[in-house]
Amino acid sequence: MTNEDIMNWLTRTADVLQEKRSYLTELDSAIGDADHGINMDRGFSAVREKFPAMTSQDIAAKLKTVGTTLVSTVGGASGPLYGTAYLRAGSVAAGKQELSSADVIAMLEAFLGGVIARGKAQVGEKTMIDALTPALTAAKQALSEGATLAEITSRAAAAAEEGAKATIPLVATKGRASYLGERSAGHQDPGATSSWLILRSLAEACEGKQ
Amino acid sequence: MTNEDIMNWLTRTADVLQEKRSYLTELDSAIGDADHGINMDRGFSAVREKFPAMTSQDIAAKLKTVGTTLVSTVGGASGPLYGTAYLRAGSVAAGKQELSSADVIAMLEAFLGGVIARGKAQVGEKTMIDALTPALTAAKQALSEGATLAEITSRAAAAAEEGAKATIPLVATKGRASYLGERSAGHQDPGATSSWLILRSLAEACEGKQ
Amino acid sequence: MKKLINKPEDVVKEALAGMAVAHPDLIRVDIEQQIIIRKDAPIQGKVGVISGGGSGHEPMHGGFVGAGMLDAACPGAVFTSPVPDQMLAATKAVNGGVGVLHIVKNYTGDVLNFEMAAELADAEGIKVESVVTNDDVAVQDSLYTAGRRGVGVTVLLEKIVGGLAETKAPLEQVAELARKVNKQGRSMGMALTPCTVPAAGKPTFELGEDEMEIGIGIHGEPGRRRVKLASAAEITEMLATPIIEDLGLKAGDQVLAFVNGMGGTPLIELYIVFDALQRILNGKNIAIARSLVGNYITSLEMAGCSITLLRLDEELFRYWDAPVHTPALRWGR
Amino acid sequence: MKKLINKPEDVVKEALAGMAVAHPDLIRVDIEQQIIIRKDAPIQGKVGVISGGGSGHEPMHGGFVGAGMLDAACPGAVFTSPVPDQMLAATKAVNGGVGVLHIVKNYTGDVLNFEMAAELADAEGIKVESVVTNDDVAVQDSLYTAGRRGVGVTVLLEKIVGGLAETKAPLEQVAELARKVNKQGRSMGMALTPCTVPAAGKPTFELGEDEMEIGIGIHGEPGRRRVKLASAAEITEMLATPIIEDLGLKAGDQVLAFVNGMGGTPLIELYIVFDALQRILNGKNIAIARSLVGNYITSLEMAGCSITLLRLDEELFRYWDAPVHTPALRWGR
Ligand SMILES: Nc1ncnc2c1ncn2[C@@H]1O[C@H](COP(=O)(O)OP(=O)(O)O)[C@@H](O)[C@H]1O
Ligand SMILES: Nc1ncnc2c1ncn2[C@@H]1O[C@H](COP(=O)(O)OP(=O)(O)O)[C@@H](O)[C@H]1O
Ligand SMILES: [Mg+2]
Ligand SMILES: [Mg+2]
Ligand SMILES: [Mg+2]
Ligand SMILES: [Mg+2]
Repeated sequence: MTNEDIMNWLTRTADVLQEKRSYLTELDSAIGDADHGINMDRGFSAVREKFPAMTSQDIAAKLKTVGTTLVSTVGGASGPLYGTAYLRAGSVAAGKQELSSADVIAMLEAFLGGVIARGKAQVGEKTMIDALTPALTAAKQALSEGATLAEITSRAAAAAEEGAKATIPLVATKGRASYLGERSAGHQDPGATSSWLILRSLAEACEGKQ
Repeated sequence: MTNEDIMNWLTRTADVLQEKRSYLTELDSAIGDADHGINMDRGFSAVREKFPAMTSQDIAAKLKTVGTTLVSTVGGASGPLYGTAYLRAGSVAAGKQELSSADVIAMLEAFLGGVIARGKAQVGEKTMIDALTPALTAAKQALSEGATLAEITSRAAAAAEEGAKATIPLVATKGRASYLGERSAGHQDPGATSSWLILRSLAEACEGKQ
Repeated sequence: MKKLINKPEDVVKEALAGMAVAHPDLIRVDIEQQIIIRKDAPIQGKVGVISGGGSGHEPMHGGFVGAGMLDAACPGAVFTSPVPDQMLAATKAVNGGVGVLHIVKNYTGDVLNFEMAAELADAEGIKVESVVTNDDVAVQDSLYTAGRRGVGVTVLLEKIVGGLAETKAPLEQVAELARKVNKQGRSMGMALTPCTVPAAGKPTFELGEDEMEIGIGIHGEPGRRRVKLASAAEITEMLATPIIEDLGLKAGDQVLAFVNGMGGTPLIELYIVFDALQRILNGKNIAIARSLVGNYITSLEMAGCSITLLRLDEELFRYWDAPVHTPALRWGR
Repeated sequence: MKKLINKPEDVVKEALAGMAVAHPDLIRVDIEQQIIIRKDAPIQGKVGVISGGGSGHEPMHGGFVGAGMLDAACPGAVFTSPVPDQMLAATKAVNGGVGVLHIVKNYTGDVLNFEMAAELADAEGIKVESVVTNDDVAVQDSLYTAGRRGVGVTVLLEKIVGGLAETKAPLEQVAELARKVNKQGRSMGMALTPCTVPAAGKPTFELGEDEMEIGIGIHGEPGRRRVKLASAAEITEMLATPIIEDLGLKAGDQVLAFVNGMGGTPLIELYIVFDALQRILNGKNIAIARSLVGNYITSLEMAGCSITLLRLDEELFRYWDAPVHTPALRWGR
């Protein structure tokens, strides 16, 4: 993944989060406080405003800019969670002008690690982690099978989608949805869904990449 | 009209105002504050509670009890208006054990006079007066034609009903409905309607009377 | 009808019982007679200041009973003027020997009942002065109406006049200040939604999702006109302009700006209206010298707001700033 | 969506602009950074007390900034925790050299953002203590949830802790009192109607004409269970019983009883709930020694209420009664 591909990823992410703003908010309305789409769009709109200033930055700096921007503009649970995720992803990319498939997977691992470190949640608690964890596993599996970067990221995105959908029957035990207890079952987690959209954008940015 | 007929009138009035409570409130909801039926029912329910104590009273005392009870329990515009009306009607009956047709008409005149003295309204302002005034005129006309008390009161009630209905196109210039300006047109005045019901009860109490 | 009530007919009495236990340091409540009385009333040598009106406008008037404001309040049934008996009992309870001021909002019911009460008080030898508030510019011509309604200015008047009464000023002076405050203030209100009188059980009017009522009073009644929903800035303009014109406010004037919620509108929106109002006044070089933002004279759960502007002078500043200690309004001590 | 707003994205900033003009004697407002600061902050030698959270809960927290309560508040977007930058800026603005207390309601977003802010403040050499409120008994088991939510107790805690901070007590003592207040208070809330987040444009949930939600938080979310509409007395019982049990209140205890409106419920109904509450407490010989009734921690225009009971002791009495002078809470001077 080149610096340009990263930019492509971020642009696609900002686009899809804007497009899915109402959808994510509606998901959050069912089991949360009806702001996840608004939050993510606010954050990535702020990131978008930084695009011009980011052109001269290397991959690590770009990801860190995204992280600090999200922390400074999103608020809510998702701000610190995704903010920390991008900051950690940036650390892994430090000094690299291009990311190999292994680097991308390391970046994903750091991304997920950031969410876990900040939010202290585990798989099955109906959070972002339920999309990011299977995505990382799928990516690693694909790498071990010698897949291309395009395949790795698209299998990661597919696993994230499945993971997000698999949150539907879960009873939340972390975040705001946990207050609903049993009533949280039957609804897809908004954070897991935005995680999937972020990974889908990654896969799109990596289309055709070896 | 005997003392017993007066009691009959008051009982019927209390009954009909209870029965028409929602109807009067709905009329008031269109051009007022949605309480006229509630007010009248509260007042005449309080009067009803005094019925046992009233049995030994003469006609004048009975009417005065109704007046003071309405003043003490109704509030709003209708409390002082009807309260004063019954108090004045009582004054006219002072010392009488039975009311002749002329006495009944004098009582009605005093009743209307009380409303006018208190509320300073004129015919055509979309108030109680628009039912009471034609009723008095009709009663006088009937008396001059030598009608029975039953006919006098039933023609008065009919004129009151017509008067109440004739308030529909009027633009209110007194009371709460006047705040609506032109928008008050097209609705029947609640106070004129309760005045009609009071007179209809009177006619019922005078049925068959010479 | 979704309300936190028990039986509709018990609403006023139960709320009074709640008030009594919530504010024993400030007021005492006669639940039977339906009167809220300042804890230390009557105060010898002080003019008693009372008001009253239908319930459903809380905190007005009961929430304004206490040091520096009202000596007593008489709540009627919801949206229904109280009866003369209550007003007479309140008048007697707060009479400190130098007379009692009746603050009456201009509605036929309130005026007639207070009139009867004043007659009764007079018969008992208590000097009473009555002041009628009529500040609502939505009601234009008193030839064709029962006259302008008394709305937001009533709150400001009760505070200012209560401040003067606290100095043991004579009844005539207290009444005179009341009339002056009424003359210097104007209001106008609007509704986004109707409200439901508990005993009636259904909304006082119906309103489409994209409609609002301009020029409402405080009794859940529809307003002067129904118009399309507009922005806070536009609504504020619709309310403020007639007030500014009617009061003849001009550059250099100092006003008290009062943005009042009708009961169901959240505070954050009232501050947005206040912001819009200050832009308008700023643009005309009219200075907001004092302000009040919140739910003070309400129509049950109605969503909407009213704006009141009061021209201030040295005397009004002094008694507005004077200490007040009531359930709903407090400062200065 | 019927609201007195202009553009949804301008709601918070415009409301802040309104607050700034409405209360220049008490607060100053940094509209860009979205911070409300006590007018005379920082006060040398005094612990700075700050809080923050999503907007839409007004008057909390901005309305509680002023002498004797908060030194600063950071409002986020509606129902969304503010960001660490705001909290850091507020922390710096109120640091009088002896450290700053962060009062954090227990929501993942609030906790995480305040956590990051504390790290940043620490890096700048400012001593920060954080206290998390978690008084909502509707959320039962912290093994299966993000823990109890911080609700009504937050208001009482801010007042009481602000009172102690005013005496220039050291940070540790201030934080300790905060933890004690949190431990001695419990709350539970209910909704008759949902509310609408301006940016979302539609109600947060749907509710039938004869249904209500029991065990709601303050973010327009549905509650623990949906039940048939009930009387004020029954609703009060549903809310008070779990609180009384969880706090282990017993005969002879003295409490502060707080009946809070969710924003769209008229005051008259809150007093009816207060009356029902006092009957229940009376029946158990639990004394209401202090009380608070009104809209203090709200969910936009949601209709409904919450009840908070706080067990009082000599220390809590002292700092509850201490003078406070903020836009929304005032007494004692
Ligand atoms: N402790 C946690 N760890 C990981 N993800 C979490 C945690 N708590 C909440 N989330 C995620 O955050 C999402 C909600 O984000 P958002 O709506 O923006 O914040 P808030 O809940 O503060 O309104 C949830 O759908 C969930 O996926
Ligand atoms: N000045 C007046 N003179 C005569 N009748 C009046 C006057 N003002 C109002 N009314 C009558 O009172 C009725 C309203 O009574 P009610 O609803 O009980 O009182 P309120 O208007 O105080 O709520 C009106 O329909 C009208 O007929
Ligand atoms: Mg959310
Ligand atoms: Mg009426
Ligand atoms: Mg009425
Ligand atoms: Mg949120």
